[in-house]
Amino acid sequence: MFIESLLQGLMVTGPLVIGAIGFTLVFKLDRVMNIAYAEFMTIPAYFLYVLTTSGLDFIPAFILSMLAMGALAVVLYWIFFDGLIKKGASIVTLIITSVGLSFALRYFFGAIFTGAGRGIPVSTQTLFTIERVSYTDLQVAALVCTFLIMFATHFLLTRTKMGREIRAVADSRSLCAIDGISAPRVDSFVWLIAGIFGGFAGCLLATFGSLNPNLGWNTIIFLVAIVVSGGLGNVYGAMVMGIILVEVQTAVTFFTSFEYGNIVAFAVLILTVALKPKGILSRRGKA
Amino acid sequence: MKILEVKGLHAGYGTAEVLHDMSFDIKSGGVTSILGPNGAGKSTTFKAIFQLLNIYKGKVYLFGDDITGMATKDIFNKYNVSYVPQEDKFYPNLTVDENLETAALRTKKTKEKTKDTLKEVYDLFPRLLERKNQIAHTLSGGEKQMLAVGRGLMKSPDLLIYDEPTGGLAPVIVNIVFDIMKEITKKGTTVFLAEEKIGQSMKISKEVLLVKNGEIVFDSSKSKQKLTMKKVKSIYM
Amino acid sequence: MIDYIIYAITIACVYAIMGIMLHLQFGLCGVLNFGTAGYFAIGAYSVAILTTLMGYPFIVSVLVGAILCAIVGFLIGKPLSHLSPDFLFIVTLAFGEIVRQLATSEAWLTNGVAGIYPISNPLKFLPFYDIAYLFIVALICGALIFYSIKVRASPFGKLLIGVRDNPLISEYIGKDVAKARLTIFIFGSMIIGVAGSLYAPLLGMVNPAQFGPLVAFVAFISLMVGGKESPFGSILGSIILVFGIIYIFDFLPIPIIQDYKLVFSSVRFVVFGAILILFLRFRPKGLLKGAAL
Amino acid sequence: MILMEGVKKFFGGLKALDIDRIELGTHHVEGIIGPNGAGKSTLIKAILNVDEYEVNSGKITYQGKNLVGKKTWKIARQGIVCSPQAIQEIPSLTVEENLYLAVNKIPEKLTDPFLRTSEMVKKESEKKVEEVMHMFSLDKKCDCAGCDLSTPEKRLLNTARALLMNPKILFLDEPLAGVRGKEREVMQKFIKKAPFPIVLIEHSPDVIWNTCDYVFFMMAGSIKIHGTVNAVRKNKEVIKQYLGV
Repeated sequence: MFIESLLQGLMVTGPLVIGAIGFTLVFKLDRVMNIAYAEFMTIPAYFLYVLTTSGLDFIPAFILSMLAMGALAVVLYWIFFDGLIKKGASIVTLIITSVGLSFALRYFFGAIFTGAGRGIPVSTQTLFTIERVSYTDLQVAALVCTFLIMFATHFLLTRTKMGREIRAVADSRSLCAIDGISAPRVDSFVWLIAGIFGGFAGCLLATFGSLNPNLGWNTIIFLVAIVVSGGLGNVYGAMVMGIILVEVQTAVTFFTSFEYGNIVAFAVLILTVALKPKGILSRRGKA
Repeated sequence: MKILEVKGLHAGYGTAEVLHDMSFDIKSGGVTSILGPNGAGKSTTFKAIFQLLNIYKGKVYLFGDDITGMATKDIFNKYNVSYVPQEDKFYPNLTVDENLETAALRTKKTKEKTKDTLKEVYDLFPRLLERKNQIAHTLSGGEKQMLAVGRGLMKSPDLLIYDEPTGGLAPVIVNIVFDIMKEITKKGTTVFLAEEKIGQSMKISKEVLLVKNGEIVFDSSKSKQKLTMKKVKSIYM
Repeated sequence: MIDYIIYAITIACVYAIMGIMLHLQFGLCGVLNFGTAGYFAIGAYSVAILTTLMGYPFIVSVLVGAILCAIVGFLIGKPLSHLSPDFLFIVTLAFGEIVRQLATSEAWLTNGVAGIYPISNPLKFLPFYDIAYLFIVALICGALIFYSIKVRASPFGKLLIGVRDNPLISEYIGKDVAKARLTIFIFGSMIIGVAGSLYAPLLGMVNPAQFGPLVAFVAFISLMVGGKESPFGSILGSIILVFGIIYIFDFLPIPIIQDYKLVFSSVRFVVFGAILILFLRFRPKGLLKGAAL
Repeated sequence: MILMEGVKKFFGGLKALDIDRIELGTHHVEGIIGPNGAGKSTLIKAILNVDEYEVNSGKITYQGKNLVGKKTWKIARQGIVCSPQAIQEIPSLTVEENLYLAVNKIPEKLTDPFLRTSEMVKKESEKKVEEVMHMFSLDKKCDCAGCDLSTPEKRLLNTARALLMNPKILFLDEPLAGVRGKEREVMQKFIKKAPFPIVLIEHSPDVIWNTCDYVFFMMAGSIKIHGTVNAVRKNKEVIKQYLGV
């Protein structure tokens, strides 16, 4: 029963790991701790809601929502962050800007979709049942996609020209100018990916649970705990810690109640920051 | 032909002027060295050429074009020039292979030609080939310098500007690096380097500039006297 | 009507106390504390639990709340006092959320979502108790304003500015940066806890929903708009926000949209967010620059 | 004064410092020279135990008292003062406030604002601060915010502030970089006249040969050669390394 719960936990909250990767990519590139990333998960979920309730099939609606969020993320970057970063704004200014953006976006959607939580209309079928825990086709698909996206990210970063440029820009913007790499293009691309990843996480979380304007905000602390304990800016750390924390949360929820999951995340966060600010998996002397 | 010309350049960081009225030019072919001890203003000169800091007065011409005020990125995209800075010589979290390929990313060369250049670089530094897939910041000091040289060569540039190619290297490797610099010029690349090792650099250089406190104190192309070590000592010691 | 105005001014004073602490913490010392809602909740729940449920005198529960907040402030601040402000931000933000979730989940202590009520005014035995209560709150608020003006003019204030602007050089000239940060963080946490304790009897009840992220957000934006480096900044900021924006949205009749009040209660925060971003971009020090003190 | 024995410092796998045994502060002005990346600034930061510069092994003592593992601000309060290489002013305080901040020992206590005002503190040390301001010709700028100073003025402020700390030994990391003309003279005059030992990192050979009494030559993290200025100046090894013959 417990093992089955762990598996199901990975299916239901696993997509959050993809969100953590998106958050990490942005931090890696621009050193922005983007709190508005919470809304990068909520907004596409509303896109999905609007598209599915107006009759579109789930899968095309899902893909459209993700892409729309990607495009929106790029626009938001250019309007709100690019100027500040170029001006050499401090970390604090960037963070507070992202908080302002987060609240503005959240209440904007709160104003349009007033009222209680909504459900995403989707029909699922139970694929198989083990020990009274049943698994739907959507859950299995989500898990498969989560791992596929993780591999795709690895492939993107290590095997493609764009991935190399992303890592190059993250390492040294001045050297990129010398090599003639266009940093704005890389910036746009990374925010696009971050938006799409946020969309993936947000849409699935809304589908498995319910949709309300606080969807993203309620998960952002868990997300930040993953990202910080994985070593800020370390994509693989985020992947590993993401899976570990998702499982820990599932286990804690299994034995106690749901609220304690977040409390465990907070404990991990504060312990990481206090003891190993470079991330739990970091080794000494390695960046 | 004048490849690079600097006229009456005043430049510095913020409001602190570091270079005072610098003028010199680099002619095509051979090695030109800008020499002087640490802190004389060599790196600052290079940064000023590539518009990486504040220029208060003066002009920079590259291949005859005025590039004063041009964006750094555009200079490198437009002209076949390589620059190896003193800090940030390579990307610390990319592998050796990736570092080299990134250096040739924006050239007009074909893929095959880039591959040939890559092979040439590996022939020059077999150690780099051994460590092809190693992350750059884990290399040893000498290997890092080899990687930086390699990156400078990847574009097969007409002009290679190199800030301290031998900094932090063991004496044996220093000689090899200087030999390589000479070797490069045989293929038609003009090399302009900054060095602290005045004596050794003089031996491989066609022309020599000496800087002290942000001013050029000796220019071999304009001076009738020959530069001797004695004179260098009288200037700096 | 008079009752309502007194009530509103008292609440404004409570928020002003929080604002002054943020001014000291963030405006002067650069300590970015986004967990104000958490301390606020601890203070308020102390009063609710100790006074309403257990029957201790009000003043005792205020003190207990303050001490609790100081301890929590120490536990959070200690490991963070040498790290960059983004870590402190993240941890305090998470802390604020966690307190709210604990208030929900630990129903044996806090009565969960339903909350604890009634919390009666400790001065109820007096004839004009609400005015007397306002007087006390305003007195505390005034004392803190006085203190923060004193701080700004004292060497200690210069020390805090030094820590904010350039922690490394402050160490080089023999100042204990970590201790300065921790001191101001604990002090701020404690007083924000007191503000929470004073807040509870005004509302007459506490429940987790009152201590959402909006508490910290609104406090922060009044600070940024009013001027983070001036002790009067957050007060000016909250006046502008409360009377300039909330009032307009609540009383502006736009009959075209049904439920416009519901919609506009959200829209107001969209405007708040936009104001915050615009101020950070174009007037990062806020309206009162605070240099003249 | 400051004795370093067997000090080693690594960054990742790279050796940044490797010092057998040296004593600093035994002469009036001591210079540290060496090529880029030799570890000159690292040496000072290691003595002051700045954040990531804590040494991996070895002993550092000041008049017999251990310094390893002590907090930077505690070391500074003992009179081991450094004027760092990067220009470091507190931008939103005026020149005067910048200086008073250094001269006063302000306890990090909340009660402090009640006990003392800036005016009271000013009286205590007015003479000293004005003297120093005059010496560095900063008196005209005394109400100017730190961020509005020019780079050379900031360097002067940097050094003035260090002087006000009552140093027993003063480390100056490139105090003359970008400083010319009158300001340069002021600074050089100060270095020559200071009543305490100064350790100077400087690139310009003229300054080293003219102001220092004793010179340490560093390479690759260790002190290769040290001796009186004339001995080092004529040392063949130094000439070889310095000019790369």
